[in-house]
Amino acid sequence: MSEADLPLWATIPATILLVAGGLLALIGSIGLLRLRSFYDRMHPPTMGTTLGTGCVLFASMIVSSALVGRPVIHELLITLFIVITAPVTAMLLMRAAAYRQRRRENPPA
Amino acid sequence: MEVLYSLAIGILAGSGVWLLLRPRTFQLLLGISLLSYATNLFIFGMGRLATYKPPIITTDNATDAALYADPVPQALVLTAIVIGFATTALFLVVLLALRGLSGTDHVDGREPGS
Amino acid sequence: MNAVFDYAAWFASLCFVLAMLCAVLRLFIGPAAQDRILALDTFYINGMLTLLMVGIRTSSTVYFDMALLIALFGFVSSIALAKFLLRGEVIEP
Amino acid sequence: MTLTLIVFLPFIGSLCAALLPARARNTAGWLAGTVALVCVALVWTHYQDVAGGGVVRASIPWLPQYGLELYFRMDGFGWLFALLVAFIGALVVLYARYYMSPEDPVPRFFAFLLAFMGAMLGIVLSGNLIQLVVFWELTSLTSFMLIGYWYHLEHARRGARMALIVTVFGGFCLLLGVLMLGEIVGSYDLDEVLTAGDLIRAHPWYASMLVLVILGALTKSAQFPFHFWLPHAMSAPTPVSAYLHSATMVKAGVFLLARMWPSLAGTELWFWLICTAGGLSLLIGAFSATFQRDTKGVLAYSTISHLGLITMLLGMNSELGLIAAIFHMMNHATFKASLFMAAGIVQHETGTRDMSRLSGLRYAMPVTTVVATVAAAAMAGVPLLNGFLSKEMFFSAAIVAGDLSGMRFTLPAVATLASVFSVAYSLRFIHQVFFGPPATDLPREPREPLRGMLLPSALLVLACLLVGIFPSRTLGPFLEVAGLSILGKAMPEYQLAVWHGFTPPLIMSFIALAGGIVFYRSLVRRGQTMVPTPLLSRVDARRVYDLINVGIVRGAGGLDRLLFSRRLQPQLLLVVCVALVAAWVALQGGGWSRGSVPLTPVDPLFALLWVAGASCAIGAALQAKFHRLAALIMLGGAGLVTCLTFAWFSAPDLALTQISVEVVTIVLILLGLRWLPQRIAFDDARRRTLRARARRSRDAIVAVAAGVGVAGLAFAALTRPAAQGLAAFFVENALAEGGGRNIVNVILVDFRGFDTFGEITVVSMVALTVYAMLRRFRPAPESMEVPRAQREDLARDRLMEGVNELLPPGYMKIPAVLVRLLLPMAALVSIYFLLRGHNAPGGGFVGGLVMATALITQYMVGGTLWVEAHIRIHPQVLVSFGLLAAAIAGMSAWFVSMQFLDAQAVDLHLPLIGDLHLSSVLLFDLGVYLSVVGATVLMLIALAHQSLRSARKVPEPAEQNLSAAVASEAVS
Amino acid sequence: MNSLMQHLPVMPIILPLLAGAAMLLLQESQRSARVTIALTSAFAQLTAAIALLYFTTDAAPQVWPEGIGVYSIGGWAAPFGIVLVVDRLSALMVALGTTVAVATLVYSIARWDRPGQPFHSVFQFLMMGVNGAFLTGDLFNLFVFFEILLAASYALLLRGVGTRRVRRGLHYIAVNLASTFLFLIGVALIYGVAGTLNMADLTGKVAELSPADRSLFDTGAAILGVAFLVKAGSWPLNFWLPRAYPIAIAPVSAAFGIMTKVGIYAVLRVGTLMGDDDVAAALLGWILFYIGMATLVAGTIGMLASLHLKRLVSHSIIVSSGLLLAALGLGIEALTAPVLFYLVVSVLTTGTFFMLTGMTDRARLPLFALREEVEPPPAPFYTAFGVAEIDPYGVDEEVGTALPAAMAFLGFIFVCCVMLVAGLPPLPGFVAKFALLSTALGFAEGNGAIWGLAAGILVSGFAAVFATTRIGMRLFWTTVGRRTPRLRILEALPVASLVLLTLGISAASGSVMTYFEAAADSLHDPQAYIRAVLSPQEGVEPGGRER
Amino acid sequence: MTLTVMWLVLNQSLAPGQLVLGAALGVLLAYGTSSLRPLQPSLRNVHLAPVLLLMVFLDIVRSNVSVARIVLGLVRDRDVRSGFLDIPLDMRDPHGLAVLATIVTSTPGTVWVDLASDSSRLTLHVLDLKDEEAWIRWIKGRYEKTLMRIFE
Ligand code: NA
Ligand code: NA
Repeated sequence: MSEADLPLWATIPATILLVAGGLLALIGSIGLLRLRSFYDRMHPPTMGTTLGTGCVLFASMIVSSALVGRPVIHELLITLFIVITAPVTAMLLMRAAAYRQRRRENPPA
Repeated sequence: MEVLYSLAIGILAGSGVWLLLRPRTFQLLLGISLLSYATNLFIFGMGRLATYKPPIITTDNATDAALYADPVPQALVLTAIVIGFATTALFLVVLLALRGLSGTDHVDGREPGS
Repeated sequence: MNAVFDYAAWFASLCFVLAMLCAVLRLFIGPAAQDRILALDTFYINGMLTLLMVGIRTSSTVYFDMALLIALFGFVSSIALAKFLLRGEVIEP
Repeated sequence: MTLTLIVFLPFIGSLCAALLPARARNTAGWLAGTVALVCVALVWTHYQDVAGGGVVRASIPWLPQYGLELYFRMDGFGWLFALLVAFIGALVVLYARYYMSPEDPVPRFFAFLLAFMGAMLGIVLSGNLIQLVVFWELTSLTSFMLIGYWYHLEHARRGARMALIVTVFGGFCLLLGVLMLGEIVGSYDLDEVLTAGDLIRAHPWYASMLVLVILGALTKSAQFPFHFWLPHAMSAPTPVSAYLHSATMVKAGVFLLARMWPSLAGTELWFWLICTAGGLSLLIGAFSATFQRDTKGVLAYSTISHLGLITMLLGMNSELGLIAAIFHMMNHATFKASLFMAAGIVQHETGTRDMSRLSGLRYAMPVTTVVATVAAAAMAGVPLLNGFLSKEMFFSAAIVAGDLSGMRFTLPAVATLASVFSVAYSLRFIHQVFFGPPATDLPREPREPLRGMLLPSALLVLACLLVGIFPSRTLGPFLEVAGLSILGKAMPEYQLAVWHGFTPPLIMSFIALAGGIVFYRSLVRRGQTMVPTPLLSRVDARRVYDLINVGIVRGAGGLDRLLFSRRLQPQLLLVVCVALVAAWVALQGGGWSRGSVPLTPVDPLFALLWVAGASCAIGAALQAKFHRLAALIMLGGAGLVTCLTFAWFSAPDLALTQISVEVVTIVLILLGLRWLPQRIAFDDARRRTLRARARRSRDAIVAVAAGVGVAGLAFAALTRPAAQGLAAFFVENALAEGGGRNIVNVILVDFRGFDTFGEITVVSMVALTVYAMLRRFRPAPESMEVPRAQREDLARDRLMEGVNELLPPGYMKIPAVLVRLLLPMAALVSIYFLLRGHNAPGGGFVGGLVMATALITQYMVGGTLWVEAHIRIHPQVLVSFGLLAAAIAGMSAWFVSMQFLDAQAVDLHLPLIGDLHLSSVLLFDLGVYLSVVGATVLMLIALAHQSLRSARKVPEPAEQNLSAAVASEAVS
Repeated sequence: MNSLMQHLPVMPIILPLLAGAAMLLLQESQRSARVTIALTSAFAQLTAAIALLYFTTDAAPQVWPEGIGVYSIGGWAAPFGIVLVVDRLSALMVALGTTVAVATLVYSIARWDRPGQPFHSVFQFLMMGVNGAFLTGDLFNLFVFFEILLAASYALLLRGVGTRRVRRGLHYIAVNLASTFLFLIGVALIYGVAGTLNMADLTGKVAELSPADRSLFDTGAAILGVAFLVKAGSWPLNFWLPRAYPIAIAPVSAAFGIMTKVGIYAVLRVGTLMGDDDVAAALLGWILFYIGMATLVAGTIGMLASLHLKRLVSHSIIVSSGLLLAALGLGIEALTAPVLFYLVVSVLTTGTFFMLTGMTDRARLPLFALREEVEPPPAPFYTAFGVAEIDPYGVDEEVGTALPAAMAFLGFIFVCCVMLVAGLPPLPGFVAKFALLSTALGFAEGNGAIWGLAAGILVSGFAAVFATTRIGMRLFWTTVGRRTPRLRILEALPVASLVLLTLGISAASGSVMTYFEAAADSLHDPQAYIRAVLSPQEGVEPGGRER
Repeated sequence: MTLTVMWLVLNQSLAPGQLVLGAALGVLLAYGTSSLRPLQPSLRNVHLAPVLLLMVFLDIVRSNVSVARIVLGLVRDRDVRSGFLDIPLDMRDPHGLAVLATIVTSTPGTVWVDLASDSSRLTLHVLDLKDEEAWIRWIKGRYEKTLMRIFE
């Protein structure tokens, strides 16, 4: 590993961001596991998807930029893609859940 | 790590073979997929396990083979993945056609005992 | 100080892997199909994060591409599955 | 040279005859007759060459490495037989010309007849044992064709097949025997084999070889227990019976025995085997002949009997026997052929062969009656006819052989008894057909036949008489020559005279004549001339043959079902098990042992990762039957873990490919699941039976064994030091020679580009197959209608609704906005992967999958109709361009005379923009990209189009109902 | 066009690819263009194959040293790059494959290629797969070509509809997928132990292995072998074969005949290059022998049980596979030449036979005609010619029925096919079996296996006669309800040509066998092959490409 | 334009060759995919976007904390009441709505459930639905207004 030359200004925020990101994702997944109804479970994983990913990507940008010596920003693309795609999944899943619940409650004759 | 890796292959292969011997076409389809994971990992393993050594030359004169994972099995696996994908697709369509024609999802196109 | 960073990176990776395990558990528990899809989606995101962590820990850029691909296409299987649940088929006429 | 001509001329004639039109009976007849006569003449010209014990030879190399050549060899014996074959052939052609109906397509008949003649001449003139077998089999085949000539008759078909089966069986035995003989002697050359008698008889293989050769001879000569085919062969046209089944082909067996006599005879085994078979045939044939109702049946059994006589003579191990055998072969050929012709005349003129209907023909057919009576008398062994002479010789040989073998009484008794029957059936044949009151209910009015038909028969009868009266002046010299050529030394003492005193043979002859008459009279008196053969009609070799036949078919059917299961699971189980066993056997050399490389420490993260992965795999395995969606999702989980593993162990390209394939596969399977009606989990009683449980445990054991096996092999390999493989070369040359930094990609598109080439061909072809199959796809009826969800939740009224809308209505509106926004970005990413693949992870394949997936998501949000109203994709064209691009990239090397796929590069220096590196490698990768996009889109969209198709179909039943309703209204 | 000559070895692979890909661009209605391209490509391949065959003979020693041509794809020398190797055996197989392919292609143009699917493209890809499998000198590349020919075979098999076809197609695909996995695992293990994929290079690498490593290597080879055996159609891995082949259309079945031989070829090629370990070779030999005998017996039984011609021919393919494997398993080098002879003949035979079935299919009788063959004959049959039966001759008119010319032609071809399958003289089936037996008997002293093989050969031949006459008589000798098929020149021509070719082979057995002997010699002296592959090529630097 | 920038970011290069290639690809792909994107956004008041971004970021952080508290059980279960929430909307522009959807989805604690077919009503699922009015205010006041200014 070549972090030997990672400067301090990068190390401290990156460390904090990584720990935060990891915790967020983990808590999100724990939420997925713990919460009782499906609708409730929809929420926590978003923590990992947005802020958790954001933290890691930001950490990655800091570390890469520090190593390369110029700003590295292509991680932003990942953020962009996730932001664009996440709602699609969420909407369809919610609607599917709602439909299935409706069907379970009023079974067709 | 080697033990773990082998175990992983073994579990994938075992599950795959179990499904391969099942009577329902969909089970077979999944079995084929699992087996192709196992096979791909197996081929890949033949280059031995190397962490953090992707076979991509970063510095021009770093041409010592020890710096990189064996690229050959990787190339083989790539071909195998692609071919596996193609045959899975074909198998799926044949499975659907059989279901449509025979009215059952049994691999023999008829329910046992009927 | 780098050691601290390494530990942090390792810790983050551990978190993501554990998160994946949680997702797998949910995948097994279900109970409904939508739960499983949600679990798979979470699984994918955490897998992507794990990959990013590998990239950070090795300071290699090659893992970025994989993460990019998962970010771009992880959702495709999820929406396909969701659409299958919702409409009974993935691509409507 | 003429020898070769003698054999090949009939074949050439046969070919010509076959090409004649069906009506050309005269041409065909003349052709066949000419060929036969030319053969007679050609054979005759060689008399001087063989008369002094000389041998004429001609050979053409065929497969000289294996001692097989076309070696024609004519000695006295061969000459005599060749003359017989050609001469009787000529007579039969003449006879057949008149016998066959004018409507009959005779060219085919003559073609087969000539082919047979050629084959028979080939046998008698063979100087190489393998060549002999070649012609031997050819006679079987031509005989099959001739017996089945009237193939519209059921019994003709049966008879033909029976004869073929039996004689081919014998032929194969003979082949093996001859091969062994050749191996013993060291050559298939008849000259060498005939001089190696002592070596052969002393060889340990002698007994088995002898049995095989004898099997060949006995089947051909219709000897017990293979005699049954001959009576069935009587369905053949009578000229065929006269020629093949009395005069020539059936003689091939005894010819062979006589031919091999110097090298095989002279042992106890020979004596017992041949005499037993011959004696039994002699008795059974004669006895059965006495009770036949069919005229040709009588003659057929009589032939069996007479051939038995010859066989017995050959088996006696005495030179006298041999001479007598040769003599009787000739005699039998003349009188039996003439009798068959007579029987044929009778059938031709009266329309039946049934002796219970025939009677008193002497009034209508006086000449025929004379001819037939003389011939029958020869058959019965009446003095002054040739049959008498050879029978005398038989009796004396039997007495001698009986003395030598310690069967002093048995052999002569058997001979006499058979002769009694022989007299009886000859008498019966003549008496019942030609004498007695004239028959009244015959199908046709009997009259004397045309002269051309009578002539051959009469000529043969004349020969009987001449030989019978002047034996030493007619057949004597020829017999001498033939015997000499076999024995290779002076002939034994034998007397070819009508009278040589009151000897035991003469007494036996008279006993036979008198006994025969008495026996027939008693039969007539008891009205038993028209009964099934006593004793033998119950136990019949024919019946055994039929039972064996049916047994073979049925047994094979049963075994076939056992050996070739129609079910898939046993087959797959066997494949897995055989592989396991093969691996197990090979591992016995210590392969399973752990290698010397120390293990790398376990990373707990990786372990945790695989806890997830393994649970997904096992979960998928358990859920696949009833919870397909759950299993599919778990499969996706296992796939992702596999992808992460690739990434973990430094294979970014693999990880990329794996994840793209993963996504596409899931979409594909989901598209398919639409047409796979759900399985409802229910408590199936079958699942709980002991048998089902046993099956599942067996499968589980096999699965575990396979898992353990693969894992063990992986572990064994992983712990061994890596071989000094190819990696070093690739690492060194990737950048320098291949021009890329991504070694894997350089391997894929350059070092081993040929693999990639094949791989895209496979993908393209599969896509085409999928597309073609889906065009005719008929989905499961349960899945035909619009899914329930769509009916209940936002049903769409009309199919084409919304095609012109900017956004889909309802819940899909916002997702559509987002996903369509993603499309250009995804396209950009796909090109990014394509272009940089040579230096970083990526490449045409991943790029192509990305592009295809992006397109598919558009279908998902917009629907098939909407997308296709806005853009036309021609996946087949993409596939084609892709393959062609790859091929052209490969061939570009040819223009600078290098090898296929040799990379070509052009570096352009453009102002401002900088270096532009265009290489054939890029074109190749572009080919991969295009074909992958095309193939993937083709498959996915072909599947997606199914619901469009069935949605279009759905209104149909409604319309039908409507029209039905209209129709019913109209009726009421 | 000297440079085209230089690229001759790759032509049998690249030509079909180009043709197949180009045809995809054509509209469905442009049939004549498609046919033209397909035929041009096929005949060009045949020409190339014959040229290759010629270059490997002693007649053209100046072209390639020792008659072995090596073509390095991409200019990368073995063992690093993929090389195509043209030795006598591979040239022979390519020539054989293209011959059958050309014949079946012409045949299929008559009417079989009609239903619009990309028949001609796929057929070209099939040829590409077959030729590639024969030519490649690389183990993994062999896998790729196997997959190409399998994918093509799936496509061709699944043409048309019907539950039966789809069901059997599914079985076929499933079994071949299983064998694909085995293939991959075997190749991977071989690479993992020996570190190379080039077949010639393997020989040297294997010799340096420690016993434990060697055993692991052998395991890979054994697993690979099982995959080959599946392809070769050996019992008990061949249940798919008699079910899959008959459902394909006739020309496709005919073209499939070569596919099992690809498996045999692989066994032969890989086996001779790796068989330097005597113990392993002996063990392998015995296993092969017993599997071959089992296959032979099973195929013979299947043949006897067949009620349909296509199924019978399929079983005859199994028989020939069994015979070949058993003969190879004996490990007698002198047997190799006859084995090759037999292989060639059996491919031509089954090809012709399958094509014939396509032409007689429409003449087939309804099923009731079958029953008589299975049921024991009715009682009166036993007393034929006895008193109990009414005169059998009073009823039938003894005037022959003229065979229509079409039927006569088909009948003639049928008889030829029977003679070829059964090994009846004078067709080359007999020559092959004779040469096999004659050679084998030379080693029979104290070797029971030889007797087993000899019995197997003869019994299977006899069974062929037994079974084919049963079916053939029903086809050609029944007058009730028969419709005379229309003979199309495009169907008759290739069939007749193949029969003539077999006749030619029979007539020229001596010189043909000389070539096979040379092929066998070079097969058993792998050093020449290895020398040719691993020595520097013209225009190719040993370490890399010429720049 | 966006695509060109994306290309440069992807390749992490500002080399002239990449600029030209990126521009070319940008034009080509935009043109090539335009038929599948019949609806193009029209942007106004782009300067508001950074403000919006900042607001979103802060909201995301805040709601992350609150959801984390709920998941970890720091809030007593009976205090958590999740449920559906209908919000009347004035915005009609699909792109504006799409951005709103991304904001709602990216914020833990709220999920987009449904949009009435005339876009007049939005249904959300909210994890902590103590104060319905506050949520409606949050959406309408904070985001809808800004988005309408950008997109309509
Ligand atoms: Na009578
Ligand atoms: Na959210």
